[in-house]
Amino acid sequence: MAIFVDKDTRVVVQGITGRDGGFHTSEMMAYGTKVVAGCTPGRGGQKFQDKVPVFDTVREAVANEGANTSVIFVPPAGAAGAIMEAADAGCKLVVCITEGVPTVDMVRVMPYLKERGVRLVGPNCPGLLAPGIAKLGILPASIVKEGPVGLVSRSGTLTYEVVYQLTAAGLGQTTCLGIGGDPIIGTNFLDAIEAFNADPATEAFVMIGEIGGDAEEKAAAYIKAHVKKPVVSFIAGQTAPPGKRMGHAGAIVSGGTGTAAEKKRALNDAGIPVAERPMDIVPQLKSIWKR
Amino acid sequence: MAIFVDKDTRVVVQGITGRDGGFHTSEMMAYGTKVVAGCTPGRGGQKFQDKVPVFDTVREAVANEGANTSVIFVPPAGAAGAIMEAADAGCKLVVCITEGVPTVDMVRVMPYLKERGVRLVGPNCPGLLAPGIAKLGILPASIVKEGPVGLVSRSGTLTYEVVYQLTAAGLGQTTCLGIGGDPIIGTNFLDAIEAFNADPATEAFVMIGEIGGDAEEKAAAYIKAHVKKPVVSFIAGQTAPPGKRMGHAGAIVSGGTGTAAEKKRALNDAGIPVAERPMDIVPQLKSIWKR
Amino acid sequence: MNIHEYQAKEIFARHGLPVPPGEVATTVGEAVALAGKFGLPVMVKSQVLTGGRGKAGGVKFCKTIDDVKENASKILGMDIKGHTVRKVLVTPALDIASEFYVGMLIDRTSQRVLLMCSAEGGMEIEQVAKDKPEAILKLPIDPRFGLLDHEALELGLKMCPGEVKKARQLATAMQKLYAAFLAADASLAEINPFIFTPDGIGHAIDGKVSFDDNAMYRHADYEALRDLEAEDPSERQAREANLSFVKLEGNVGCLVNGAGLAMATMDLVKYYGGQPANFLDIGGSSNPEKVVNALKIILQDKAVKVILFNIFGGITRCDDVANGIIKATEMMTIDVPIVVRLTGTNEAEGRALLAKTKLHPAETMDEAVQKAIALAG
Amino acid sequence: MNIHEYQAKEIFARHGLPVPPGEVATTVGEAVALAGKFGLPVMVKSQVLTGGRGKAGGVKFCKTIDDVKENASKILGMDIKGHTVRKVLVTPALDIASEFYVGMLIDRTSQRVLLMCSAEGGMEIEQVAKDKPEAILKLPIDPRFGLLDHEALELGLKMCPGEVKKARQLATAMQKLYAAFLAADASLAEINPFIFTPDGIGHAIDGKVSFDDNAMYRHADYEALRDLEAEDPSERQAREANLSFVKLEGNVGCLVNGAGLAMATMDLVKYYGGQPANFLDIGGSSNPEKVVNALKIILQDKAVKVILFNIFGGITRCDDVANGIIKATEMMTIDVPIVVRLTGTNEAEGRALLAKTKLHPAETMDEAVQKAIALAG
Repeated sequence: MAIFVDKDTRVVVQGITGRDGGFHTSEMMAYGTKVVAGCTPGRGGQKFQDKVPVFDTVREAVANEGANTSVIFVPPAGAAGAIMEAADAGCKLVVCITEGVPTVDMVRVMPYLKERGVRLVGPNCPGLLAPGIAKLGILPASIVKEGPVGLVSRSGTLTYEVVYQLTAAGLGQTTCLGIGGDPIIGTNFLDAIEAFNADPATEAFVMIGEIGGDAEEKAAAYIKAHVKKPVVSFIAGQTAPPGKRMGHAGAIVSGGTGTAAEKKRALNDAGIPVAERPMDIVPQLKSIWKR
Repeated sequence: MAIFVDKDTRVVVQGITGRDGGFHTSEMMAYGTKVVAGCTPGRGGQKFQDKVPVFDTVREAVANEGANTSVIFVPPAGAAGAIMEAADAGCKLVVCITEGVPTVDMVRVMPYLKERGVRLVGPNCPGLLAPGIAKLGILPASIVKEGPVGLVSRSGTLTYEVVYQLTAAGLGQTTCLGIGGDPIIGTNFLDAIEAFNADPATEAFVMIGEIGGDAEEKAAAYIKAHVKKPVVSFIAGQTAPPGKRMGHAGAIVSGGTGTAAEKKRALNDAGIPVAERPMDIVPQLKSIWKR
Repeated sequence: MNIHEYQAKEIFARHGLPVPPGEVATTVGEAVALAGKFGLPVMVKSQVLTGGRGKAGGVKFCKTIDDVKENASKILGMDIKGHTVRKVLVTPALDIASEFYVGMLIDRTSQRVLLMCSAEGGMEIEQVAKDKPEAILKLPIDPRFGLLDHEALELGLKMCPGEVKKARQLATAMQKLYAAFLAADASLAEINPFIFTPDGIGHAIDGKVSFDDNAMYRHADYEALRDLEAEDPSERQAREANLSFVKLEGNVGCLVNGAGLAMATMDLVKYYGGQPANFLDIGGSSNPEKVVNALKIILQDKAVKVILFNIFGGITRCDDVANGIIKATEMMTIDVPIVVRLTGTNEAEGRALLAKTKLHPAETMDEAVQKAIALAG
Repeated sequence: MNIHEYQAKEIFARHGLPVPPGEVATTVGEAVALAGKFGLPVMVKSQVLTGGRGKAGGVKFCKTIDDVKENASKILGMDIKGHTVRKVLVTPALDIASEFYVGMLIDRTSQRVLLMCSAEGGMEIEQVAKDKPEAILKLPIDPRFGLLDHEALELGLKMCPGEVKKARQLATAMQKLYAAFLAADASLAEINPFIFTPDGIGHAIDGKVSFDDNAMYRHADYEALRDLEAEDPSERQAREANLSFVKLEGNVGCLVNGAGLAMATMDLVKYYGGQPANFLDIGGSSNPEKVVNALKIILQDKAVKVILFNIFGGITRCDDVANGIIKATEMMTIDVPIVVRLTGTNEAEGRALLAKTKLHPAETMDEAVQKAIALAG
């Protein structure tokens, strides 16, 4: 089992005819993900790799191929519109990989999704990979393995680093989820943790946070109150200077809040071990996890 | 009993310190309506007629006096804002008397009310009068009488004309409701008819329509399908030329639709008698009503 | 309030819609000069506030300057459905590869701005709605989110299947038209047709905009757009006197308080075989000046043979109203009979006042209307 | 992207906020001329991209031309928190009866634009938040309906109880600031303070605006607002090369793919007792040119004693990345040691390629960081 996806996940890729969209669609298909359609306005009627029908609109992809999930690779100027299109067409899960979406666009998108009961992952995220089930996004399939650990992270390659170490240590994953580095994202730590907590296949999980905002603090409070499963955490950006955006639009310490120190304190107060180094995550998880 | 109001209706009047607002508030109070507060920004702390406290905001009126209903007499430029303020403050019924509210403003108001579960009557309407219970708006109390007939109308004085005849014929009313003459109104014929149909005190009712739109046609279809109570109708504007606005912003025959002839046909098809003259309404109602 | 094509296009252009150049001429000479300015061929288009200009011969393609002279002189002064042509729009004639309809209006049912579009451009949309309703695509626009990119593009692709570049131009035009509609407080805004020239570029070559009269107060500039010459003089006076008035063809002048009652009164005049001369709502006031203004406007029409007051005294008391009417009739000489029906609050007192005058009192609407028709002869 | 006070006020003025006149001077002479133009007394205000200008002596009230001369010459060239003052804003000094704070930012929790306002105007809002959080009123604005009249007026009345005229001016300012925020794609917009002069008229006398970097593509005009002199030269080069880069004070130059991994790498350098020289995310590409650009920028800093690559090959294969790094290092002369850690897809192949070079390979992040620190000496 996994969170957010299952064997009935039928994917339409928005921006399938683009360079990145095409490459990652191939990767998703190679992993066995049911990519049933693509969408690029003006390319309706074509086929991607002679297999996957391309439509002008997501509505057609849903109507003709039963797509229920969208993965978005369109450029930033069209990303918010693409998310709304997918939601309006009836997709219940939308994964937006696109980096650089204007924040005000996301402010407008969020209530639109809420009214339609749509889950968004991202934007500016690697997506999710449920080993053995489906890969939605760009997480490298080569490093994952089926198993009992859940992983949620605001980062991309740092996530891969940790997944790599988990897999190397023999700890497979139920779902690896990158929620994205922007200030406004569809699925936050809390959503992911609630889902991991409810998922019977997930026995333990790892949360990889970073500076900016207070999503880690909120997650800590939730875990303290509701979660019995073992959790280990890591926070990136202890050495980041205040007021500077560290790559991710959301990774910024402003007005003295959102610091790594605050987050670590909140996590420790909630009884959640915070690894000092990425390499400590797996040993710490093993040490608190009575299998 | 009545529709939309009862003995717990506690009214705040928005624009109570204006000329019309003040006059009609006195009339409402004279009829025994529970006017518990007024609202005019900048007049907070004053009292209307040494009795009714005036507040700067509707929120304060709700918090301090338990107002649950608003009657609005503010000028057109502020009317849409006043409706939203009342809804946001927690009023569940808002009666907007103001004439001349820009239509685009009402387009914006409607979803705001829907999200908050608020009933609006009007704008550009005389409001409602439930004899013996409450008067919300400007319907003259002198012409009404308690009794079993419901009345709903898009018009003002034409409504009074019919109420007058009902009362003269000994037929009192449960509620007289003027829904307003604008193209976009909060409570339409259908809403009123559903309510009258469900109200045990209402034994029969009268619907006074006019040219423009197709609200009468929709009401006719509903009555045919759901209503067993006797109903008589009247449609004003048979002689109105096409394309001309007949006073009410909504009273216009455009593109050949919204004509009196169409409406009469729809009503007749639904088995609802349509009086040729206003004076025929009461006799026709009596003739079909087996009391 | 309706405005001319050239004015609608100015609004379109301000909102970034692709409007071809064009200017208005009131004489043949001006039209010729404009044709020279824009270069032949041009269209010469009558500017009147009614539809069906093309069928009436009021829109002409001109290949030569002689064509411009001939057509401008024919069209200027022409009568189209009772409207005299006083202005023509001169604009470059474009080569039309395909034409579309894009329009918006206030929809009572959805309580939203309704976007309508069709590949049957260039025809009156009411006609398309009658003949081929499935050819009209409709979308009620959610005011909270506006016209979204995917919504507009889906419609554009339905209108131009397989031609995404054209679909995008149509989608953009829809979004700009929506922005114009909201900014202008329109009640109707149409581009008809939106055309593509053979090079695949879109142009809004004709359009119509009506303003919401309720929103005039926030558009001080709209008064300047009003074509006073095109308006019926009595309707113009009524508007200036803040009276809700519509001119009709009969001989019974009607003064009624309330729009619904005013319509019902007209209907009753007709029911009894008479012909109403007008719709007029004098509102709830008992102000004699308002009554004087209303009477002046109605009595300009020499066809009017009788004046009919139908007043329901609600909050306003009938005796007050009677006093207002009496004062007003004393302030001017009126040589047609006046029938006054007063009902409602204090009706007895009101009628007592009227009894002392030469006004003809009536107790009911029916009595009043019948009396008026009889007096009209 | 941050802009100066005078630029923020230009945006405010365009959206109808009541901004006093003012112009920027770069010399004492210009400042004196402007004081003459606006009339004494004036304020001379340093324009630097940091807060606390007042405390640092960078904002002065000038009653006389001599005051202007003295203060302008003191302020121009002054250092405020590491920022050199190159411009002063000269603007009429207003008589302040009361002052307020009105600001907006993107709120992650409500996922809306958060309106904050306070009667504690003129102070840094972070300080008010710390000392007197109850003095800050907050409202997350529903993007679907905007900032409604009653919402703004309620806040205005809380800030100016019993003074409805002032409350309305504050409410209008909030609504205009919201319009400006959206139109400008801001991430922060503050009026601080919004003051009332003794005549009860409101003025936005100081302000701050930051733009959302993600939205720069739709504001071509913003590049002209960027103060290139105020920017660190290496950060500017990085921006122009489309690299996500932040300059730091250490000696270990870091090149990492991915922002999270880059932060974690910096943290690990610190953990092992070293000091990172920078944050740099080179992204997922194996393009040698990007690596060259990044190296050039980092190596400008003479403090840098070692280069540390930390690359996780996910979709990008490690052998490709290794080739890119090798090519890049061949394209320039680099006289500091380079440590390269490559993990992930095809890591063995990647490491085999590096083995043939003088680059220092490492298997894990920890090993790489420790090696780099040792090499930095």
